[in-house]
Amino acid sequence: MNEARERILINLRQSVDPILRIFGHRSLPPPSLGFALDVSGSQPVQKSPITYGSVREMIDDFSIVFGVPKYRTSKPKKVTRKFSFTRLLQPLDNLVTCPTCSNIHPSDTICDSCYAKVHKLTSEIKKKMMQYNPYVGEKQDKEVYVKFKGEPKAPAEVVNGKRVLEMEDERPTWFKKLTLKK
Amino acid sequence: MSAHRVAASLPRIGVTIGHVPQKLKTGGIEPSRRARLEVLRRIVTRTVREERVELKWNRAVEARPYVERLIQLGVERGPLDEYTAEMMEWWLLEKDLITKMHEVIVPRFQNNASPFTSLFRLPPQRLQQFIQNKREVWKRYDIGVLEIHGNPFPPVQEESSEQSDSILDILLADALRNHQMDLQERLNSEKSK
Amino acid sequence: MLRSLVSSVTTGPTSEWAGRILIANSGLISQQRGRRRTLTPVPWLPPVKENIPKTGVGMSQGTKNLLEQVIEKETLANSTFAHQSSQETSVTIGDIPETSRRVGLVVRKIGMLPQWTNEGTRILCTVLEVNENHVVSITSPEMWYKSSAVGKRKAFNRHGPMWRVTVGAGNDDPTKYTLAYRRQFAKAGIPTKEKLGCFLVTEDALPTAGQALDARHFGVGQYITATGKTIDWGFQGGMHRWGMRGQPTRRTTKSHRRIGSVGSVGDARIWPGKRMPGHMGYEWRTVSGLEIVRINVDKQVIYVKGSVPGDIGETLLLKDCLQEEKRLKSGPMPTWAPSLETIDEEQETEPEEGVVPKSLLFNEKFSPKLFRFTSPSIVFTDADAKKTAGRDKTKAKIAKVKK
Amino acid sequence: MFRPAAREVVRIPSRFFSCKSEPVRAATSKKQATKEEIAGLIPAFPEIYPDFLQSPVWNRRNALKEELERQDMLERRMNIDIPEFYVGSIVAVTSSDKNLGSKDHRFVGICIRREKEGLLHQFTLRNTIENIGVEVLYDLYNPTIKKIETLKLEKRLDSDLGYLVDALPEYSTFDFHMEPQAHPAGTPIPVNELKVKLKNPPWTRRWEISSCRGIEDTWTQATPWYKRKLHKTLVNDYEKYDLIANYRTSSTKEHEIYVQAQMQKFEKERHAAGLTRRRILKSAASYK
Repeated sequence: MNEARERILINLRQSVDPILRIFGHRSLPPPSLGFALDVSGSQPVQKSPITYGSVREMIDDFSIVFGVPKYRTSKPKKVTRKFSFTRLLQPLDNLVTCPTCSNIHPSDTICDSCYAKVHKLTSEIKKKMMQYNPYVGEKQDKEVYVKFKGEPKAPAEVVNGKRVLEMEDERPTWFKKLTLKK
Repeated sequence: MSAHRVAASLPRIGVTIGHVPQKLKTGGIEPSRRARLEVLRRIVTRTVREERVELKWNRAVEARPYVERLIQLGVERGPLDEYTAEMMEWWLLEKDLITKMHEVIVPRFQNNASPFTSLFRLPPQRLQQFIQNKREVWKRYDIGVLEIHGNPFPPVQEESSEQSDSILDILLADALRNHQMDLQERLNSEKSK
Repeated sequence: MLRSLVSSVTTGPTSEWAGRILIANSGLISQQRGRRRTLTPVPWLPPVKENIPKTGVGMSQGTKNLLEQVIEKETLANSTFAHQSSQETSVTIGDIPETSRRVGLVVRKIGMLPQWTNEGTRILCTVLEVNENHVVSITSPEMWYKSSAVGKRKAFNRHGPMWRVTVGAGNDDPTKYTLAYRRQFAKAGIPTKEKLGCFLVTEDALPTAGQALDARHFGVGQYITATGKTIDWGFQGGMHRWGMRGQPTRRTTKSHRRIGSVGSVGDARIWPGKRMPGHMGYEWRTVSGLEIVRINVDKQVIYVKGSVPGDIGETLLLKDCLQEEKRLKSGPMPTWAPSLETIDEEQETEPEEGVVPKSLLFNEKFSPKLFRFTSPSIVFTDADAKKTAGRDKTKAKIAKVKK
Repeated sequence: MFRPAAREVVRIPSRFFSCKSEPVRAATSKKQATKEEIAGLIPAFPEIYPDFLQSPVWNRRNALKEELERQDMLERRMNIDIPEFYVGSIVAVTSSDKNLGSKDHRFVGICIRREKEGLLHQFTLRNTIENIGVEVLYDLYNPTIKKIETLKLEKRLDSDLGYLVDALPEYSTFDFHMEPQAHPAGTPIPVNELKVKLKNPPWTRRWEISSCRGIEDTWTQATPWYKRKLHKTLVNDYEKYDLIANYRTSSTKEHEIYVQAQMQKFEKERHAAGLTRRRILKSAASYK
């Protein structure tokens, strides 16, 4: 506890001393260092505006304001506070491995590496989907049929009035023929 | 004396709806119920435009019932209904999406019941937000993938194989069958007593 | 020093009951010393359901269905076994002595609806559902005294030795609970219960462990006591929580609902127990003297006149009313059992024309003063009018000439 | 005192949203039996039988309680013929009163409000007697009511005619001895598009900002003071666009189909038992 108070004293002295020199014209004899004694042997209240002979007096005056710990924190409590982050973090207990790409992910989510592939292809198809010229009156008013490079032309009844998107690259192996979910 | 057509009530929404509406905030609008509706409006518009979107997880959860309800209005009452037209006009910011809704999305679900959309959750992503005088600021995102069924994109998740061949599963099934037989005997003996 | 002494006294577990002064008269909002809402949950509540990661193990859909079937069959076997065991218990309909206390029921409040009396006045009734109550365990006063702090106060109180009877309500999926919690039901041979409730029962009215309790445990026209947690209002201010009057809307800046001054200058502190804003509601409260007007036996539902503490869907403990003039004089001791069913059956009157046959209606018991919806509208006679016409208030009261 | 969103909240979940995030793809399920398959369904069920709807408070929608309540309501409807009437129809109610002895009390008036669900259902009749406006609130299922007749079956533009209080008295005066006008069965219910003229302000409510369609132009009559305050008033007309807030309080098709099936079953039982020939589930518009 005392070394904390000493540190405050040193910091304050470095910042406050120059100010004292400026307006503290008359420096009172520095009172004895015993902190507790100071409080009991206090001189009668001076009428003149408060000027602090030294930093020590200033701290004594304001010490009522500082919060002070009531009890001594024990060693184990201090150590736990500083180094117990291992205990604060709970181990994840709902991890599963993805059956296709054996990547570990939480049980209530999808596997992100699988989704990355899907995401890439989806954004390509989206880019194609968005390429239409609204000013010429083209609208997104027809279903979309995705045709990859090297695939035969889709039969009429599948396409029937759909908008065919030509993709540059091959159909990836994991993306089976789109079965229309009805 | 005109007799206005009676609007039949809509079926149940087959999607989980949070007990308490979330307070969604966005820049520019002072956070209020109005701001929440504006955020949802933008999300619904984007979902209808792209049919599969990635959003913040809590926003995806909040917006999903609204997309479902819009599709339900289109399916149950059709484009001519006054209430449906008003809602579509307000909820879809880009007006050409109203034609897309009535021509493309609603015909898909003519004889399907409510869950028209699916919602998947991605594992939490840790993305670098920005670098502030040599200190990288990372942010943790919970991302949800909201999609309308029948879209042309590759499926997010294949149908999981039914039969899991883990040993525990086989043992568990066997133990359960034995326990079931014991219970059956106990019940029969009780009845006979 | 004083403050720490006071706080340690009130926060100790034993003292939370001692500090509780409940004045149950109508208008006065009585204030409770000490802690009103114990942070530790009531001992008989099931532990918080741990999130057992079901999907962690690769259980296929087939095994999951099989598991559900087995659980259903097990619950069926347990309840039939418990039902049969309660056949043999000796049950009599006798008069209940002054000192004896019967076991109660754990019910769920499912709503409120109006009923009407034969005079046409409306009664707002609370509908309480008795959802598969079974007696879970019975502890003798000595065991209870030794085992628990609550027992030290309640086992041997001024009303004599009291047995603790735990009653469970609502069958639930056992996979949600820990083995420790399920063990008490396996011991009693009954399905796993979602809600538990405890009752103080005297020796002469003790049921047997595993016995099924029925809504006919209480009779129609009898008075009961309902205990439950009140509606949770959350953090509320002084006006709503304590009924303070607040400040005027005009001529005050930023204080219309504030609690105003909190004490006098001289004290230089705030007295403990000062009424201030804070968490309101979700505390145990008892309402006694509620009359039962109707019991639906098929659906195990009790209609109680008046309101009970708690929100819809919350659990309540129903006991016999102990107020002197409303005490139950005679009833099924120790509790209702199927063996009594044959006695209650009134003689079967052949249905005259126009009366709805029993097969179409629920098996219900009505209070005589309650209007039955199967009968036509109420028609009053001139006699009713005369009876109510009391003194004509407009005329002056003249002294009667004494003959 | 506003309960913190407890009006429709059962229990606030620990996480802010309670959606279970199982990754299983939502199964597309077939549409249930369409309307035609279940015979005798009434499309306008919520308007004809508002008392059979579920409570707007989500917490109070308990199946068991609704079933018991419906049993009482249907029993009551076997003993008294409750006709079809809407807000805006002219209705006559004869009821007995303890203080009147054997005499009956008959009141004729326009129905201005129908509120609450189940046995609590209430409707308000309004009439002007000796140019004093009188509004009588009746419990629909009160056993002292002996007879309810619909003298004129029609609808108005609004579902709540609360503004008749501030309207000219001629709009709410109806003759007690008015003979009933029969509604031709099978024809749709007429909608009276009458626009009511209000008295001079001060009014009981600020009708100039309410969205009532059945009032003559209120803006010209509104006082300048309120007009100046208008821009400060909290105008939340955007709330009608909140689809899910509307969904939380409105009724669902499945519930209506279930209730109508229950009513048909009840009716069939009573007819089979030969107790009565009265029909409960009926609608003037689609009367076959």
